[in-house]
Amino acid sequence: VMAINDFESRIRGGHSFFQIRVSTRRIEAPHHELHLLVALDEKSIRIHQNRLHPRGRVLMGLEAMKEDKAFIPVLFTKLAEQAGGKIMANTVAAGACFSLIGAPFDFIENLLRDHFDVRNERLFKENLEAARLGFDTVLGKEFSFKLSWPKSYSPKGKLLDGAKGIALGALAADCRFAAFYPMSPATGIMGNLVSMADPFPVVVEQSEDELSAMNMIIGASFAGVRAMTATSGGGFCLMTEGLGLAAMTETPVVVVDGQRPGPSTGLPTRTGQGDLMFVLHASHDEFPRFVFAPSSPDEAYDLTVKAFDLADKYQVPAILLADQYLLDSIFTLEAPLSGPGRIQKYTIDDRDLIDPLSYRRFQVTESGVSPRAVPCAGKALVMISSDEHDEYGHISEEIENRTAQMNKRFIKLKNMSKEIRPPFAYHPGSDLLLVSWGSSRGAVSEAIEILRNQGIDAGYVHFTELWPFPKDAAADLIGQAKRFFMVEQNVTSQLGKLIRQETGLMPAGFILKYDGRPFYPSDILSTLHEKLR
Amino acid sequence: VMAINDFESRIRGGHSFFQIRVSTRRIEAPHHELHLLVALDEKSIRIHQNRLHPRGRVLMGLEAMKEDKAFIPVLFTKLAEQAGGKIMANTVAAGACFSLIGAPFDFIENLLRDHFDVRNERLFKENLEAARLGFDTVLGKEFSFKLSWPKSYSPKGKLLDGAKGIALGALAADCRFAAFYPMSPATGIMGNLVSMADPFPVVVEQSEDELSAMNMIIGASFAGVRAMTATSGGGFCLMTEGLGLAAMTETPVVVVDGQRPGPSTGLPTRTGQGDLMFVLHASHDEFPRFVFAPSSPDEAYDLTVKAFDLADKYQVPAILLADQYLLDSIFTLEAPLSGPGRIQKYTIDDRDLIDPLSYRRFQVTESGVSPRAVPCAGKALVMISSDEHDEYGHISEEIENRTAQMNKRFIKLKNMSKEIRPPFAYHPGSDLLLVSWGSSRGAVSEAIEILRNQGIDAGYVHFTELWPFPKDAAADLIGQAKRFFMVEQNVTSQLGKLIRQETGLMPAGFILKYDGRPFYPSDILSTLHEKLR
Amino acid sequence: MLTSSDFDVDYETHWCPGCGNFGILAAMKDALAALNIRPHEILVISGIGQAAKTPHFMKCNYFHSLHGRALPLATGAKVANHDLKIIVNTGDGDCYGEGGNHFMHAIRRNLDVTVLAHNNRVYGLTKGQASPTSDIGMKTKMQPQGVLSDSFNPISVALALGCGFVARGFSGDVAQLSSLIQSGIRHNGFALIDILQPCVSFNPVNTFQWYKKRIRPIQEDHDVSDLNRAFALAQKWGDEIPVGIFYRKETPAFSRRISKLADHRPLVSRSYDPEKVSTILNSF
Amino acid sequence: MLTSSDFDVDYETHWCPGCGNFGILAAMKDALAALNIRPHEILVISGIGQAAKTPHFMKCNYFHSLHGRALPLATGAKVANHDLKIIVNTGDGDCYGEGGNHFMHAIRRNLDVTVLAHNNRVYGLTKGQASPTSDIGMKTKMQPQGVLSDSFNPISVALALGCGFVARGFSGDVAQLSSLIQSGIRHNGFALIDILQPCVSFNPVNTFQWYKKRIRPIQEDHDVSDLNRAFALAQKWGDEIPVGIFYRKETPAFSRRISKLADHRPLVSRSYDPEKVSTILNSF
Ligand SMILES: Cc1ncc(C[n+]2csc(CCOP(=O)(O)OP(=O)(O)O)c2C)c(N)n1
Ligand SMILES: Cc1ncc(C[n+]2csc(CCOP(=O)(O)OP(=O)(O)O)c2C)c(N)n1
Ligand code: SF4
Ligand code: SF4
Ligand SMILES: [Mg+2]
Ligand SMILES: [Mg+2]
Repeated sequence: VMAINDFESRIRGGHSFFQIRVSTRRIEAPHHELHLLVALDEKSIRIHQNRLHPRGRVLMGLEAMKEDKAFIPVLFTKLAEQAGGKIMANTVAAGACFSLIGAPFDFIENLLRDHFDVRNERLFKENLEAARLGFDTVLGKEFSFKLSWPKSYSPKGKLLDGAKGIALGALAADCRFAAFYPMSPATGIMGNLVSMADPFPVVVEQSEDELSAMNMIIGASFAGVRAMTATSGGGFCLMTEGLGLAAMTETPVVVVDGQRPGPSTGLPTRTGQGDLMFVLHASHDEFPRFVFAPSSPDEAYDLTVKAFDLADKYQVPAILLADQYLLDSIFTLEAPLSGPGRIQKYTIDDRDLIDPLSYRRFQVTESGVSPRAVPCAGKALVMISSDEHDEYGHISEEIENRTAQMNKRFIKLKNMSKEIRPPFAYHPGSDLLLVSWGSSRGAVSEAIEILRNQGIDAGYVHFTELWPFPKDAAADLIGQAKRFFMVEQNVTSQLGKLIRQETGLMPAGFILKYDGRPFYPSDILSTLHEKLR
Repeated sequence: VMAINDFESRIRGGHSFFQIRVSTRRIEAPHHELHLLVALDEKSIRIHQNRLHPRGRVLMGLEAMKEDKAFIPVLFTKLAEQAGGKIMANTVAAGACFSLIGAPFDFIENLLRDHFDVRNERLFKENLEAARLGFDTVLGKEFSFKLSWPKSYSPKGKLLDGAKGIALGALAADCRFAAFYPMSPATGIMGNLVSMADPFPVVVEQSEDELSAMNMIIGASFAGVRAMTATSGGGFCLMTEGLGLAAMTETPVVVVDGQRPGPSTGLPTRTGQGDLMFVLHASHDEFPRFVFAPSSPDEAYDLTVKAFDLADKYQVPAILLADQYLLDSIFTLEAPLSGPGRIQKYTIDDRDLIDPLSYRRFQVTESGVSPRAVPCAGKALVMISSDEHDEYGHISEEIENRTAQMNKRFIKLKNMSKEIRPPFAYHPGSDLLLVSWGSSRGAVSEAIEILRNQGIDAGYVHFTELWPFPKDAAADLIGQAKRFFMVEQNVTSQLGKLIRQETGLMPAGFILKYDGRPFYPSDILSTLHEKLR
Repeated sequence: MLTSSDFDVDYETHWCPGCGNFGILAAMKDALAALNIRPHEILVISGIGQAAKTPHFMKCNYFHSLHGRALPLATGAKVANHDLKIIVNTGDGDCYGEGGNHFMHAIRRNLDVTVLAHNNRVYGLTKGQASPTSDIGMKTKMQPQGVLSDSFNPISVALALGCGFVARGFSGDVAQLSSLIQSGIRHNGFALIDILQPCVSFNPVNTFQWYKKRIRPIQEDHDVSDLNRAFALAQKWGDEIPVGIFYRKETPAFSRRISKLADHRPLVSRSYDPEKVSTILNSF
Repeated sequence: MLTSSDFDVDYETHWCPGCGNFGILAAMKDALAALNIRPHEILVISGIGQAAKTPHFMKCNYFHSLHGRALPLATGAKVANHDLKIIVNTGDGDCYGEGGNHFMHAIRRNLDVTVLAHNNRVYGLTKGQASPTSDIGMKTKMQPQGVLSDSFNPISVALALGCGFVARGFSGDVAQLSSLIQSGIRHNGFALIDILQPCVSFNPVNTFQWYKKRIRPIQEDHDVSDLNRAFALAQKWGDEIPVGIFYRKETPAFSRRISKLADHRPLVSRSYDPEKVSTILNSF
């Protein structure tokens, strides 16, 4: 099961749709051809009709409509009002959909239970009623794509979206402080964290702006707890100065950039992959960082745990590059998530020091990582400056010291690189290779499956751990293919540039999409066919 | 003549020195070997003594010192106090230096006249006195490197530093509004602008922070005047969100990033080239921009004029990437600066429109540039949104519109690329090529001259117009050399990466320096010799 | 004579039915019509948020900019052309949260704009997080334990900054709001009108009825020139909420303070003088 | 017994001889010694500027951070470890200019820190531009026509924001300043001490003598619990400048408002519970 949310940046009204794909195979991408379309207004039909399968059906909200081979009228709004409020029209629609595809009502009840806050029983009840009304209206209607539901209605895996995956990862990684300023599509991460925070020693603080959020987490991390923030590109802009502070003061932080199309405000509720180069180079001058772009909610969980660990281990910023599609789309989880069991302690205290009184926070070491004490935990004074500093943390303008500290920070890259997993590769030695990153993996892998079924020798290489760039693995894997095409949701093929910069390899072509919608396998295939013509 | 300022980030005290090179040839770089050292304290001597030429001399400020072959005691502080205040010790020293190298006192007087505000006659007088005292103390002392001064004491060209070059460029380009928040080394640009602003219709406003400065100039430009801001990396971080706004709303702006070493606060009063990749990719998602990195004060003037013109012509942001060395160092100007004569008008008004009432600010055109009207100048309503918008400027989430507007913005790159001059090339087909950018040109060209005099087949390619990247010219020029070395003031060779990304060419090695000091030709040569060993 | 409908546009509003923004939009149109300012003579600058979308829904020049940054944009626009009549539509988050620093310093400049702060005491567009003006204790999805910070009092702060026109309006009283907006536009200098506005979707506490019950026009005998009295009045909040003008004082507006602008034609209308450029290029 | 000299360090100060910062540094050391807080028990967080360099010149834990951002850092540090005693050294530009928004919202949170705002009414480190508190009309190299904006009154604004400890000190009176700092540190919640400080290099107007002549201790009968009186007193400026505590009110401090922190051990000392993680991973 997977579902993507596609809504405009307004609260009510506007054209929104919620797309659900259900399959007994594992699926990971939205599909271009629609079997079932829910239309709250005529506009939806106009927009999506040409994607409707010949035997597909449309649940239609207009009063005047008559039922026919395609259309089934369901008075969403009216039924919603009956249940308690117009705003639940979506829930009525969901009920109707599941009814049509043959789901047992219990399944829906479970979904709603999951979705609504336990503290708001009334809201849950009303929505349940709304779903029921929709469900009943459609019950028994004909539909060619009915699914046979297993006796046990609950899906094999659990349902997880990227936002929840990251929030769970943060809790599992012992994140104790999260500061944020609301911004779509990142707010959901913080929403999940807030709603699950209760049993954990974690505080979530809404800040006055992103400058503050970023600096708050640096303060918290400095004082000894793991800390994170989440935002989107515009907010990330405001965090770049703080990112440099974290780097210069070697304070671990985890920052999520939930990409949405820009530039500027752009399309606030839609998806894109336009920020890769920006996050790689964000903040003035240079410093090592980690950049991960998870391709699914469970990987978002894993990489969040990893990001916290590595940020802490190397005392550097770690950036999670997510996007609206990943964060808001619900996927079934194949394997259960498991916690790390224990959290490695990377800080030291007086007991670890021969002479706490001469503690040097920025001691030059072979690995570049200096012993990190936290303030007011002992006699060791922790002294930090954003100015270039000597080993003690005092401002220093000396040439030798500058070079030594810069080298100390950069030498970390050596071990950091070893932490990076190579990109995922599937038939890399093919005639035709697709190269992609982040949330598009599902669409790419489906496209490749289709091509291979058509007898085309195709494969793909998909990147999720992007920096330090897995240069050798990339060169090796991509280098095997006859030619490769970049699949990215941006205009300039940012990963393509990075690959060329790091490996010298040059793509044969580009499959680029930047309309704010996620990739469909069909997008990839049709553009590819065009290019190959 | 050239002089660089090298001072610590403090107001008084600390170790500062002011290095002056004088030559009858045109010189453009500081020199590593010292003929004359001015030391206000013992520390200076310790630091610089090993660079002293055997016949060099040291002007020394310590009371206890006796004159010998090398040392000449000059009681800087005492003499300064005599003239009116300790703070003028530097001026005493300057007077002494010029005296030693045989300059006529008029020359110094002229320099001081240039340097001090006309409104502050007292300050000028006191400094003149201070210089005189220094001058007289040293008059007649022996010095092997005395220069013969022409009858007419004034140097062939005028003296110009990069800060003044940019300020003059702004005035010449009809900049009418500059907003800034003080930050070294960019403040000097604004200081020059303020001091020369009087006769011009230009307003300079100090803002509460850099977010404000950036958005102020967008507001001014939107309302119809040319506008700029200047900052350093940390402030530029805070401007990245606004940079995206300018891009999305197609509002021309000119932004100066005066680089200094980071990350974060770093070395506030020193120099570096660490921000190239950052300014190329700053702000989320993607948009076209210009990036220029002048190599000298007169080129800073020229490129400022060009930046204003092109920003306006293409309705995009133009970034000037300067650095502390360029901004604060005084060079002789060989040819006089000349103004553009007239300013091209790139805005339209009702008279240019067939139907002002249906004006579309974001009309899709072949060149990507839409007719730009200014608000409240006629009946045409100017409607702007940072959200993705339709041609009229209304928020639009439509797929086709999104793609059309994104393409419209990007298609500009085609003509923008044609505006870019190829990099400067000197014997590009050599065995050994140095590749550099920005303010280091002088040091590189001197190093090459030395190599060529040693009979080595060497040349250099120097970039100042960096984006849109002159891909073909770069590939062509650099491609001619047997091998090329990058010369950059950063750790990762950012231009080197860019060249590989854009042309596939890979450097044979790197001459990198990131200690906050400018390149000396000797730095380049010694590192090169090491690499070649 | 202009009427409100001269400002009507086709573009569909994005607001929830029942939202207080409709009242504010109506009052704006009414005020502009009453002042006989035509659509092409007004410039609206807004940030990002539900409030900031306002200019899309009326005929005018506008710049719908960045969250928090409307005031710096207005400052720059005013320097370029000090004849511009600028209204700023901004939300409580936009103006007092993300844009808080600009709010303070634009007041210090006495920037001549009329600021309509649509104060629904919540983040509307991002779906219901606390805003700086949310009541302490108010529960939201992101603040399930209730808001912990003291509520921001825009009136007090504007007074502390020496703002020369400080008023509070209510979106539910269009006529009074229109008259406040008219006074604000006529005021030379920074005019703050903080507008209490119900958000039917995300602020279940401060509803239309809640306000209706509490709102009291500021008494006629209130001396609007007395800063200390105004400050004391601004502390009133709860069962009675004063609405109207708290304080007025005329000091030279931003563009009057800048000698290059005062008594001169707007910068945008001045011409380029190549002579002067040559002079300076030759003079150093 | 601790003395000032227990806080001495070798590291050479960067300040001009005669700078008011020396008085502030002396008062800080004196206050800490008087309160018997040892060097390793104090955390100083500062922004960027001459003021913000202060912690380099005394023995303590410190984080010398970014221009304007000391308060967010302090907020995060306080969440991580609410037992920390935090002093913030900040300049007038740092705190009221670049950091203005954080200043407002840290007060709203009632963050328990003691803020020493070294108010030299100029940008010192960047060599003499106007600051938010510069007198209107003051001439600088960047403001040759004089400052055009109204001077920012930190006392008024802090009061308007409901700050529970609002005081003004003078760097020239170390004893009184030390006692203010002690009161500030003892106060549970946000304590603002705006410290008038001469800058001998860049503020030729507000010199030591200038202040000496004008400074008047706040009268004993001033009722520090009366907000409106405090506001009125804050308007006094000119021939007489009141110095001392304007206003005091205790409301729960930031970390008391957060249920996860109040009456709990600091987050930094709590342990990780893998069981709870498993529970949540299995529960959805
Ligand atoms: C830099 C930045 N941060 C966050 C956002 C996301 N955002 C959009 S509107 C908004 C707040 C809206 O609240 P308010 O200003 O009160 O306006 P309202 O919608 O309530 O009218 C936020 C946080 C953004 N667009 N830009
Ligand atoms: C983001 C950013 N902008 C600008 C600067 C440059 N800067 C350093 S200190 C300073 C102002 C100093 O003034 P103030 O805060 O009053 O401290 P003072 O030096 O007067 O004690 C500025 C603008 C900076 N470091 N960072
Ligand atoms: S969410 Fe609130 S403020 Fe936004 S349109 Fe709806 S009611 Fe109005
Ligand atoms: S410049 Fe001013 S504030 Fe800075 S050290 Fe000197 S006197 Fe003090
Ligand atoms: Mg709001
Ligand atoms: Mg200051």
